[in-house]
Parts: sequence; C-alpha cells; structure tokens
Amino acid sequence: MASALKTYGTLIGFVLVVLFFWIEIPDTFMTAKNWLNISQQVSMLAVVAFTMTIVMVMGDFDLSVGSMASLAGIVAALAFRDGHGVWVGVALALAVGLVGGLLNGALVAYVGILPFVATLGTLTVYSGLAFLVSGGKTIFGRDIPTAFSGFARSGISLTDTVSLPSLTIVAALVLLVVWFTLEQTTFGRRLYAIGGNKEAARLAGIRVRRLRFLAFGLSGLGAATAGLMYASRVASANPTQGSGLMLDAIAAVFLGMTMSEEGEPHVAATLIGVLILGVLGNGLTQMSIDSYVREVLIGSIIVLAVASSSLGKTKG
Amino acid sequence: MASALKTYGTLIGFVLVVLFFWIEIPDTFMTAKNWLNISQQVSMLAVVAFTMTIVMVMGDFDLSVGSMASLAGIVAALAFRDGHGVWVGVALALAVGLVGGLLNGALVAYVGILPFVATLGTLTVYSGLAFLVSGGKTIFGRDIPTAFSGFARSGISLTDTVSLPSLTIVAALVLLVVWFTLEQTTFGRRLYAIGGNKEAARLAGIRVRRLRFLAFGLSGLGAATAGLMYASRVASANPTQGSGLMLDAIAAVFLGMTMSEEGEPHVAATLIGVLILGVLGNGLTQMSIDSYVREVLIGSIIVLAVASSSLGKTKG
Amino acid sequence: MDGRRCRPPDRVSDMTLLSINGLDKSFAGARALGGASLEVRAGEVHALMGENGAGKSTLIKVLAGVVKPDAGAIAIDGASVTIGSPADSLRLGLRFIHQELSVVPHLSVAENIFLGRDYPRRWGVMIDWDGLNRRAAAVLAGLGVNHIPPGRKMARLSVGDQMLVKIATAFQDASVEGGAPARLYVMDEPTAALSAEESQRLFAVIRRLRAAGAGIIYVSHRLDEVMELADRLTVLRDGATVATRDIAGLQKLEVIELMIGRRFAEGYPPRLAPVSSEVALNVEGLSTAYLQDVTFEVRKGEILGLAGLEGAGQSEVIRAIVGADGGHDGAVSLAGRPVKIEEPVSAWAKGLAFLPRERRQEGLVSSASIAGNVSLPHLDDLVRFGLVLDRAAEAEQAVDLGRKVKLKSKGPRQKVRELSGGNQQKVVFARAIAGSPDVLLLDEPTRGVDVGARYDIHALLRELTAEGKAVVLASSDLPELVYMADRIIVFRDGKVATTVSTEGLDQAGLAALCFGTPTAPSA
Amino acid sequence: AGKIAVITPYLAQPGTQFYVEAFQAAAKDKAWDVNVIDTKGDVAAVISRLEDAATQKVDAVVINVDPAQVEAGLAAVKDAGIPVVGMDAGASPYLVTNVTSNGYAMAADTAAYVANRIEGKGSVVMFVFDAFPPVQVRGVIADAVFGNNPDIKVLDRVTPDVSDGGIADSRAKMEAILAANPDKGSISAVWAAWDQPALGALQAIEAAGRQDEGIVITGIDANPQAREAIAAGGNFEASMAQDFHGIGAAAAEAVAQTLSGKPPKSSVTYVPTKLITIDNVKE
Ligand SMILES: Nc1ncnc2c1ncn2[C@@H]1O[C@H](COP(=O)(O)OP(=O)(O)OP(=O)(O)O)[C@@H](O)[C@H]1O
Ligand SMILES: Nc1ncnc2c1ncn2[C@@H]1O[C@H](COP(=O)(O)OP(=O)(O)OP(=O)(O)O)[C@@H](O)[C@H]1O
Ligand SMILES: [Mg+2]
Ligand SMILES: [Mg+2]
Repeated sequence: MASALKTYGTLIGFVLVVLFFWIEIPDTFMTAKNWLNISQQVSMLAVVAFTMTIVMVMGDFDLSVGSMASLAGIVAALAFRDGHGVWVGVALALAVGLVGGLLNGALVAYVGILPFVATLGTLTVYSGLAFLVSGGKTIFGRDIPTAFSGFARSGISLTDTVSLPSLTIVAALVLLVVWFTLEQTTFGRRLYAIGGNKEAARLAGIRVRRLRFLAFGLSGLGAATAGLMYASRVASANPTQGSGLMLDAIAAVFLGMTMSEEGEPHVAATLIGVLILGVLGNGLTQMSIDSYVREVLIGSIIVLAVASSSLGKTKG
Repeated sequence: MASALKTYGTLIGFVLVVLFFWIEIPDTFMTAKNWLNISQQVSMLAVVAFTMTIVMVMGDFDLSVGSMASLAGIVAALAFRDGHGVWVGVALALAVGLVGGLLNGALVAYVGILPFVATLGTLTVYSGLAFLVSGGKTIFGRDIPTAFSGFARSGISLTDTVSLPSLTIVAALVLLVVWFTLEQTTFGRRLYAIGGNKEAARLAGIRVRRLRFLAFGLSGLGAATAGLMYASRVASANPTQGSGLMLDAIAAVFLGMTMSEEGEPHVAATLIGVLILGVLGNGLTQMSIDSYVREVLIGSIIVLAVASSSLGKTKG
Repeated sequence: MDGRRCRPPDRVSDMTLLSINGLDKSFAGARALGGASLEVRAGEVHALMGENGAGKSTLIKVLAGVVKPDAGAIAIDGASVTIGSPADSLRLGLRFIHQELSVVPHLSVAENIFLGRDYPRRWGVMIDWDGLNRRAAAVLAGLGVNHIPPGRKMARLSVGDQMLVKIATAFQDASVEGGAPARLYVMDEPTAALSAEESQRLFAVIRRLRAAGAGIIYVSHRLDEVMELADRLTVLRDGATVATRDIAGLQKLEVIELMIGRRFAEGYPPRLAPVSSEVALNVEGLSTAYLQDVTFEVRKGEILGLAGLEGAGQSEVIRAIVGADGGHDGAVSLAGRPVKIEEPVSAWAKGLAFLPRERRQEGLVSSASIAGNVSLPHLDDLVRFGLVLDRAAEAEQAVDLGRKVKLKSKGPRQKVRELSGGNQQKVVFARAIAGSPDVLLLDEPTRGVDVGARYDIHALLRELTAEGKAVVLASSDLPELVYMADRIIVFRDGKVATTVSTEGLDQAGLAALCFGTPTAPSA
Repeated sequence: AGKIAVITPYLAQPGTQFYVEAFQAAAKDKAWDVNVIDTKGDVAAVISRLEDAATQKVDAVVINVDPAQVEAGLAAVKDAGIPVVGMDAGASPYLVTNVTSNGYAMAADTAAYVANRIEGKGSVVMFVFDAFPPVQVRGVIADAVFGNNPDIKVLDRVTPDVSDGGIADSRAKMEAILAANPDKGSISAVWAAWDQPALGALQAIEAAGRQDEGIVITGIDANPQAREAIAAGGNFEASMAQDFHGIGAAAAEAVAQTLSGKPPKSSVTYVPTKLITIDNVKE
C-alpha cells in the first residue's frame, strides 16, 4: 500500500486534479472536445519532453531545446520567405535541429563538457543565431504558406464538431517512436544502462560516447519538430517563441520520474507529467481563477501531487 | 601539464578573455574603475551564485532563487509603501527568503521531493505570490525611500574618481561568509560529504536531512539578499525582475565546477564563473558588438573556455 | 579445503596466451605499475598476488582498456595488441570480474547480464523479454545459481547476489548451450563478497573453463584459495613483477615472503587480556522486517562473532543496532543503560562505531580525502572556537591511524578514490577505531585486505579489547571468526540459530553450524 | 561622426524594433556609429550597460526603459557628461527629452472603441500586463472606461506568459475561457493591452469555430501582423498605430540637436497615434 503510493502517488495526484475539475466545471471540462483541445495545447511541450526524456534517461540535460525550437521555426519561415516549398523549409529546420543536437552531443560526449554547461552555452548560441538570421523580427503573414500554417488547424474529423488535431497526432507519433526506441531497442536499453551506471555500461563494452552523441541529436530533432509545430500553430516565427519549453519539458520529465521506483525516466510517465501541466493550465483558466492565484495554485498542486509519491524516500 | 590544463583550463580561458579585451579596449577595460563597475554589475548574480553553491555542494539545485529574489524585492517595497522604515523592509524581505528557502529544504529533505521538482514548484508559487501581493505592478518612485535606493549608489571612496561600490562590498561579504562556511566549518565539510555519497554520509553519523534543510534556507536567504540589492539598484521592485538570475547562477557554479578535479563546486571557483559571465557582457558592450552577435559570442566563448578543461574527461 | 589439488597437470599447455611486458603506469606522478610483466598460458589458472596497492587492479584495468599504460607491451597469442577501450578488450576475447562491483541498479538482472550484447528479438524488432530472461536464467544456472529471478531489478539483490550476477555475466559465453568460452578470464577478488559455498561453485566453473582451454588470471588475498585453485602465480611488489612460480611445491609462507619482501608467519595474534564480566552491549528481542527476536549481550573486552550464510541476518543485526534502516522493536542498552537509537548519528554519539559491509556504497565518500573520510563521524571532536574545523588535527588523526592500519597512501589529503581497494577498506576501519568508541560493530572489516595488514588489524582488535572495548564482528571469513571471536552467534533466516564458544571449534565445525547440518556440535 | 549607444531591455518587441530601425536609418544619414544593446528584459543589466557606455565615453545614449528604474546608470552617464535621450522611455530629469506616444490616450481610444461597438453591454476579456509600467497604464485606463459602463462585465483579466512572445500562451488562455463560456454571446469582446494577446485570442476564436459570434477584438501597437488581421475583416477590428518610425526619427533628431549644442526645450515630445480599423488599414 505504502509502496503503491510511492509509485502511483503522482498518478493519483493527476487523477485527483482531473476529478476536481470534472466536478467544478461539470459541463465543459470532461468533454472529448476539451481533451482534444488540451492535447493540442500541450503537443509542442509533449514533443520536447518526450525527446528530452531520451537525454535524461542517460542522466543528462538538454537546456538548448527552447532556443533550438525558436531557431528551427525561424529557419523554416526564412526558407518559406525565400520562396521554398513547405517540405524544403521543414526539412531544413529538422536538419538544423539534428545538427544542433549533435553539436551538443559532441560537446558533451567527445569534448567532455558537463551537459549543463555545454547546452547552456549552445542555448545562448542558438538563441543568438535565431535573432541574427531573423534580424530579431517576427516572420508572419504572407511569408508563411497556408499549407504550413493550415497543418496546425487541420485534423481528422471524429464527429461533426470534434476532430483529432494534426498536432496531437504528431505528438502521439513522437511518443510512439520514443517509447519504442527507449523500451524496445538495444539502443534504448543501453541509454538506460548509461544513466544507471556509466562506468558499468562502459565496462560492458557499450560505446557510451557514441550513444550520448546520438541521443543529443534526437533531442535536437525533437526540439526542431516542436519549433515547427509551434510556428505552424501561431502561423509565424519569432526568435523567442520556444523559450518557455525548456523548463516545462524538464519539469514534465521530472514529474514522470517520481513515478518510477528507482527514479529513472520513462516516456509514458513523461506523458503524465505533460498532462499534469496542461490540465492545470486549462482547468484553472476555465474556472476563471485570477492569473496570479492560478500560478500559486499550479506550483502548489505540482508539489502536492508528487509529495505523496516521495514521502519517506529520504533518510537521515 | 595535461592535468594542469584540466584543472586550470577554465581559469586560463578566463584570463585569455580578459587579455583579449585588454588588447582590444586598451584605454578603458583594464582600469580600476571598470573592474569596480564590473564587480558592481555582477554583485547580485554573485550573491545568488555563492549561496547556490552551498546547495549544489550537496548535489542539489534551487530553481526558485529567481522568483525568491523578485518576491523579496516586492515584500520590501510594499513594506516601504506602507510607511515602514528601511530596516523593517529589509528584515521582512530576508525573513521571507529564509522561510521560503527552508520550505524548499523541508520539501526536499523531509518530504523527499526531487530538488528539481520541489523548487520548480516553489518557483511558480513564489513568482505567483510576488504578482499577487504587488497586484502585478511595479513599485517605484516615491514608494521607495532614498535611503534604500541610495545604498546601491553609495560606496567607499578610494580616490577622487573611483569608489568601492556598496553592492560590491555586500557580495564580497557574502563570498567570505560562504567560503568560511563551506571550507572552514564542520557544517561545510558535512555538506561536501553529502554531495559525495549521501548514504555513506548518513551511515557515518551525518544528519543528512537536517543539513539539506538548512542549506536550502541559506540559499533562500541569499536569493532574498540579491533581490534587495536588485531592488535598490533599480530603485523599484517588480514581480519578474529576478527571473534572469537562476539560470545564470547555476551556470556560474557549473563553470566553476569544471575547475575542480572531482567536479565539485567551490565558492572561489563560482566567483570565476560569475566573472566570466560579467566580463563578457562588459567587454563585448564596450567593443560595440551587435546584441545578437554578442549572444552568439558569449555562448561560444563559454563553451570554449571550459572545453580545454574538459577535454578527455569522458571515456568510452 | 586442505590445500591438496587434484588436477591433470598435462592440461596446462605451453602455449602463451597473453604476455605483458614492462608495463608502466603513473597517476599524477605516483607510480602504480613500474615494470610489471605477466605471462598466462591457455588452460591455466594464474594467480596474481601482491600487497594492497601493489598494482594488481591497475594491471587488470590496463587489460580491460580502462587505464591507458604509459609504457609496456601486451601481446595475445604472440600478436601485439593495443587495448583502447573496454569494447576493444571484449572483442579480443577478454572477460572481467572487476574488484569493485559495478552494476546498473535500475535494470533487471537479465539486462545486466546482456549489457552491451544484442538482446534476442521477436519479429526482428521488439525485444523478446521472455527469451532474454530465459537466456539469463541459463547463464545463471551455468554457475549453479538458481535462486535469482532474472526479471528482478538489480537494486533489489543483496550485494553477494549482485556479485554472482556479475560473475555469471563474465561466464555467459561458456554457459549457454554450445557456447565456447572466451580466451581469457580475469578475476579481481571475486570471492571477497561470496560465501564459502558460492566460492566452491565458482571454483568448479573456473576448473571447467580451464579444462576447455581458457586462461584465467585470478586475484585474491585468501591464500588458501589461491593454493587450492591456481597452477602458477606471479607476485607484484610496488608495481613490479618480482617472481613467477609454479604452485606445485610452493609453501604459503614463501608466497607471503615474496609479496611483502620479508619473513612473516600467517596466523592470528593471541588474546592479550581476559574478557571482563561487565556487559558493554545488551540487545533484547530485536526485531525488524527481517530479524526475529534477536537477543544477546557482549561484554567488555569480548569479541562476539556473527556467522551465518549470506543474508542470514548478521549484517541486519548490526544495521538495526545503529539505526541504519530506521526503527526496530526490542531494547538495546549500553553498559546497562537503555538507549534509543533511530539514526546512525546517535549511534556514533553514544560510543558505537559502525563499519558497514560495502565500503564503496555505504562506507566511503570517494571524492573526499583520507582524512575527511576518517573524521566524518568525529567532526565535532575536531572543532576550534565551536565551529572551525581543525584541519591540522584532522590530518594528524588520519596519519596516526593510517600508520596503525598499514595504509599505503601519498598522505592524509589523498583522495580515497585513488586508493587501491584494500587500502580503501583500511580507511573505513581507521574511521571505526577513531575517537575511541566503547563498542565496535564491524561488518566484514578485513575484506580485500592483504595478509600483512590483516594481521595488523587483528592485532589492533586485540589491543582494543584489552582496553575493555567490546567488538561485534560479522564475517564470512570463517577462520577469522574462529580464531578472533570469543563466542559466535550463528544466524539462520533472521533468527539466532545457536550461540557457540570458539573453544575447540574449528572452521569445518562452524561451517556445519551455518548450514544447519544436524550433526553439528552445539555449545 | 558620433558614437551612440541605444540601450533597451525590449528589443524582442516589434514596436521597439521599428523605432530602433528608424533611429538607425536616421543615424546612417548622419554617419553615426550606433551600438544597439538588448538586455533581454533585465532592467538591472540596463544600468550595467549604461555604466559601460559611460566608461566607453560614447557621445550620446538613447534608452528605451523606465528611467526611474535605471537612475543609477543614468547618474553614471551624466557624471561622464554624456546626454541621454529617451525613446518611448518616461519622464525624468536625467533625460534631455523623451520621445513617445501617449499611452493613456491609446488605451482610451481602444477601450472606448470596444465599449461603443458592444453598445455598452456584455462581457469583456482583458489581456493586461501590469508588471511593465507603460502597459500597466493602459490597463488602468481600460478599467476606467469599462467600469464607467454599468452593463459591461469584465469576464477575466488575464496576464499571459510573455516569455514566448505572448501569442501562444494568450491563445491557450483564450481557448480555456472559450471552453468555459461555450454559449454564443457569452463573450462580447476581447480588449488587449498590446497586439500579441489580441492575435492569440483571434486564433483561439477561429480555431473554436466561433468567429461568427461577433466577438470584437482590439489591440494596441498596430503591428504588421495585427494590421493584416484587421485587413482580413475578421474579429480583430482595431488597434492603435504608434508612429514607430516617427518616434525613432524624432529621437534621432533630438540626439542631433543635443550634439549640436541646441537640445530640445520640452522634456517630452509626443508623436501622434492613430486608431487603425478596416477603413484605414490599407493606407
Ligand atoms: N586513479 C588513481 N589515481 C591515483 N593513484 C591511483 C589511482 N588508481 C590506483 N592508484 C594507485 O596505484 C597503486 C596501485 O593500486 P591498485 O588498485 O592497482 O592496487 P591493488 O594491487 O589492486 O591493491 P588491492 O589489493 O588493495 O586491491 C596504489 O598505490 C593506488 O593508490
Ligand atoms: N519585458 C516585458 N514584460 C512585459 N511585457 C512586455 C515586455 N516587453 C514587451 N512587453 C510587451 O510588448 C508590448 C509591445 O512593445 P512595444 O514596444 O511595441 O510597446 P511600447 O512602446 O512599450 O508602448 P508605449 O509606447 O505605450 O510605451 C509592450 O507594450 C509590452 O506590453
Ligand atoms: Mg585491487
Ligand atoms: Mg514602449
């Protein structure tokens, strides 16, 4: 019982939050439409958090994801402005994400810089580049092809009024890919081994450096994907728009980590973390809670939600 | 030689940066006045980074320092507005910092929440509180007593044109206190042991929980001090003004950590980290480098500065 | 275990499998290896001997690709090789059981076994978890281990079981059906954390591998075991090879002399003073989730041994007394006064010293210095002006105790991480005897310590008891218990099975008691 | 030639970019060497950069931040004998002059537009940002206008998270508000203190398929994205155009006059603003 609380405490916290909103906002909260809405609202955060999970499985961080998301959006938008097609822009942005991520990986794995320092450095570099190439301006309007901005508004109709948003589908696909990679491939299992004990992993013949290098590449790719989704959703790109993603993504992974016995990240748990953040924002706004009170509540609820799963985990 | 590079690489990087500016800006950079200026400019960051070092010595983080700095500034300003004297406002703000820090400590040490999650939660709570009590407004003008805002402009005259700023003195005092606490007392020694191996420390008779609790209290106190310094410097308080401090403070500690063989934080090394950040800002401004290029440069230089001390530290 | 070996000597071929020549390695100026050479033939067990800090583990780490040598040549089957990484080493057919256990705690036993290998898959994509677990079970069974479920998280196993998994991992190629053994197996004190029975099973596998033509490098401080198992031995002293000999016809005393460079009689120091009648520690009805109703007392000047199979409750009793795992039922009193100890901090404060079983996880802050580790529980005695740490006194304490336990180091400020395994163990022991405690609770205090230093530690225990200290000694080293303890409590399944006096008890008798053999004599 | 430092924490804001660009264009004609410094929202860093500019001995400084908050830096610049011109900054004895639009008037114009368009009754969602003094005054004026209409109810007074530029979080907030008020007519208008939240709200309304309920949206700044939305004839009906180029150019002119020894006499220089609706957006 006590041990169940430790593992499921955060999940129970999440369920309680959902129940609370269901009771408080009986008409609109627990509807398919609202949940699809939430899924769409959190989709960008979700993608970043999912790929951040890959890095955090190894015990590392990637602070540069927010800047990278901004940069990727800018790169795509600039390609569009220069008359390139949607796919060219998207491919370019993803390439930038992959290369930027691999640069992080090289700094961490081969040069040996602490992930925090390395990705804080590249956070600044990528953000500076985003400002530099965009001239600090927001790119929008005619420059953004409707085929691109239309994507975020499109979806698969489920009923007359409800449709499954494309952004939700993208996030779900990323979830699936990351889940498969982490839980069902030797690549993923080796990442877990690295996170659990780098020395043991290396002694077992695992190429720790190469895997870390690649994992950061995936995180960069995820950040770029989220940046594209963001740009599509707001039909514009500006050099700061991704910056809120980093801390929330790490928070989501950490929230998820409270749900595993040994405290290692799992992408399914990260999803719960993302949903906790998303549902709190959605529900409290629907309840017309004052912005400031809302902030206090969100922080408190997060702490309370994980408290039950943490109680007694420390000694001494 | 190679090992000297590993330990002193970051320091050498710092010296090179200084030499570069000295050559590029021969007249004004390497002057007592400019260095006192820099010392004043980084003083708030320095205080947060120094007390953050205490927490990071144990292997923990405190993400709430930025919010706490904002909140402390607001608390003091509101006290002033209500007609209380400077000392009442300052004492209140410091008390809030201590209590907030101890709350973090309780969540981490006694409830057992991961420091990242706990302080991310309280980051949100303290920031929300800062907005709430201030009504989201900036408090400035008549409400701030000149005795308070004058402090940041005061200093001890050294020569006719050069004076040692009060804010610099505060930062130096905090440095001294933190250095003494960490390096010369049994309290500090125990914190390092906790950071090295929590379980071994506990079994060797260290009250791990109590010490973590107290250390977070000190970090909160430092954040509040920095918040007061900031409020005094800008002669106003607003609920977001401290938010830039957290990431920079953690970065400074990490930069310092690259200078120790074991990768553990030391407050003297944190000072170098703070100065790297401060000197880059100062020097690049004086060289009239474009804002965006400056950002790219700062990120790159940080990475390069630590690269030499990191090369080869990883294996496998 | 009478030291008699029955093996067909003709199995040892003359083919040199591995040859190491003139290996040098210094760490920041301190020499760990200087002219180390070693030759291992296919089909032999080659013991690598030496005092703590002689360079055995460093040599092994060079072979494993963990440490890069400064100079020296390595050849396998006559062809010179460079080993740049553990992956290289594995590819060359070398398998290792390292001195320091390194496992991935949050992965399953099966995953730990197949770390770095390809997992079996279904339809070419999904991991076949059942297949993985089956194969892991087969690998464990090859070592005669059937009690460890392959699906269990590594963190949930006892350290002894973790060691068994690591050993099984090294042997996996040979243990699956139709699998061929690797070229060379390198084992750095594999039995340090094993029970006598588990050691025997390990030896059986080693003999099987030898018969199949593999080479084995074997490191141990247990001389009996080396004499029983090895074909030849090479001795390192201060990083240099001093001799290589055939075991046949060699005496233990000669081996010791080669190791430490002087004459030395293996044995146990005699008791210096009689046991007092005053009770130092009294435990009554101690119960936890694992222990049931443990009652005993230790008198001043007495050494009370705790024996039993791995996990029978010896460690748990000590941990419960010092409050390492939180609360417990039952009463503990010190010198007649009842005490309540819920945290280790109060144990130390009340004059109990605690030496935990696992030096790396539970004992040492390896990033800290020797002095810092020794002083950890005693910091309050080392302050000036109420809060300033007296570093000079701290260093002095470490130097003083270091000399007593024969610590080999560059000085009190050397990082513990840089010490050899045996020397790390001496640091933990030095901590326990610092600050003159009334009762010492020692869990495997001499694990990995060389014969010479082991004697010194035993002599120290004799001195301490002569001063009226009481010692509780848990050990899997049966001779140590039989010769050092006055009485021995034998545990079985968390309960006290029996308490015996060591008078007239021998190792075989104690082993029988541990197993609960019905014919065992009772005290 | 002169060395001019332009220091602002707000360069990421479109408005700031426009007048900085206009300033730079004017500076080019005058062959000035302009260094634009963005401190990314950090006001204390503005003080630091002011001190650096004083050390560097530039010829003039232009700031775009509340002068009361950076007085320590302004004092250092003054001690160095360097003149400071405010570009949409605020009134201060340290400034030669402050070139700006009238923020009170802009908020009054848009709030009155909303009140009139919904005929003095209905529910209004406000997007405000009180932490930033120039935007805070807009909220105060709008509160007064809506408060003066007894049948207007302020449904929610939202402070969006601006770290992402303000659009996306405003959109998410608006989506939640729409979900909580699902009935047609339950929301009459959205008044935003600047354009980004207005754009976010517009996107939310369109995504929810409620663009035909006649919800009136107004913003302030009339940035290009807002103008495009207004020109499209949807819910986003009005915004206030500040003459950003005018502010930049006027600031440059003020610097030029100061450098030539004839500083402007008035401590504030207002540049006219204009309400932009579908009728005049194309101009
Ligand atoms: N990383 C290191 N840094 C500095 N010195 C080291 C390092 N590793 C080993 N040494 C030193 O090298 C010497 C040899 O150590 P090694 O671990 O090889 O000894 P060992 O023969 O295995 O001893 P033991 O029987 O205690 O395990 C010791 O003096 C040790 O202090
Ligand atoms: N750091 C910030 N904090 C809060 N809001 C900000 C910040 N930076 C920019 N904004 C918002 O972005 C808006 C757009 O900025 P812009 O510079 O165009 O307007 P403004 O010139 O400040 O208006 P005014 O002329 O009335 O002062 C600002 O009005 C403000 O609401
Ligand atoms: Mg060894
Ligand atoms: Mg403005």
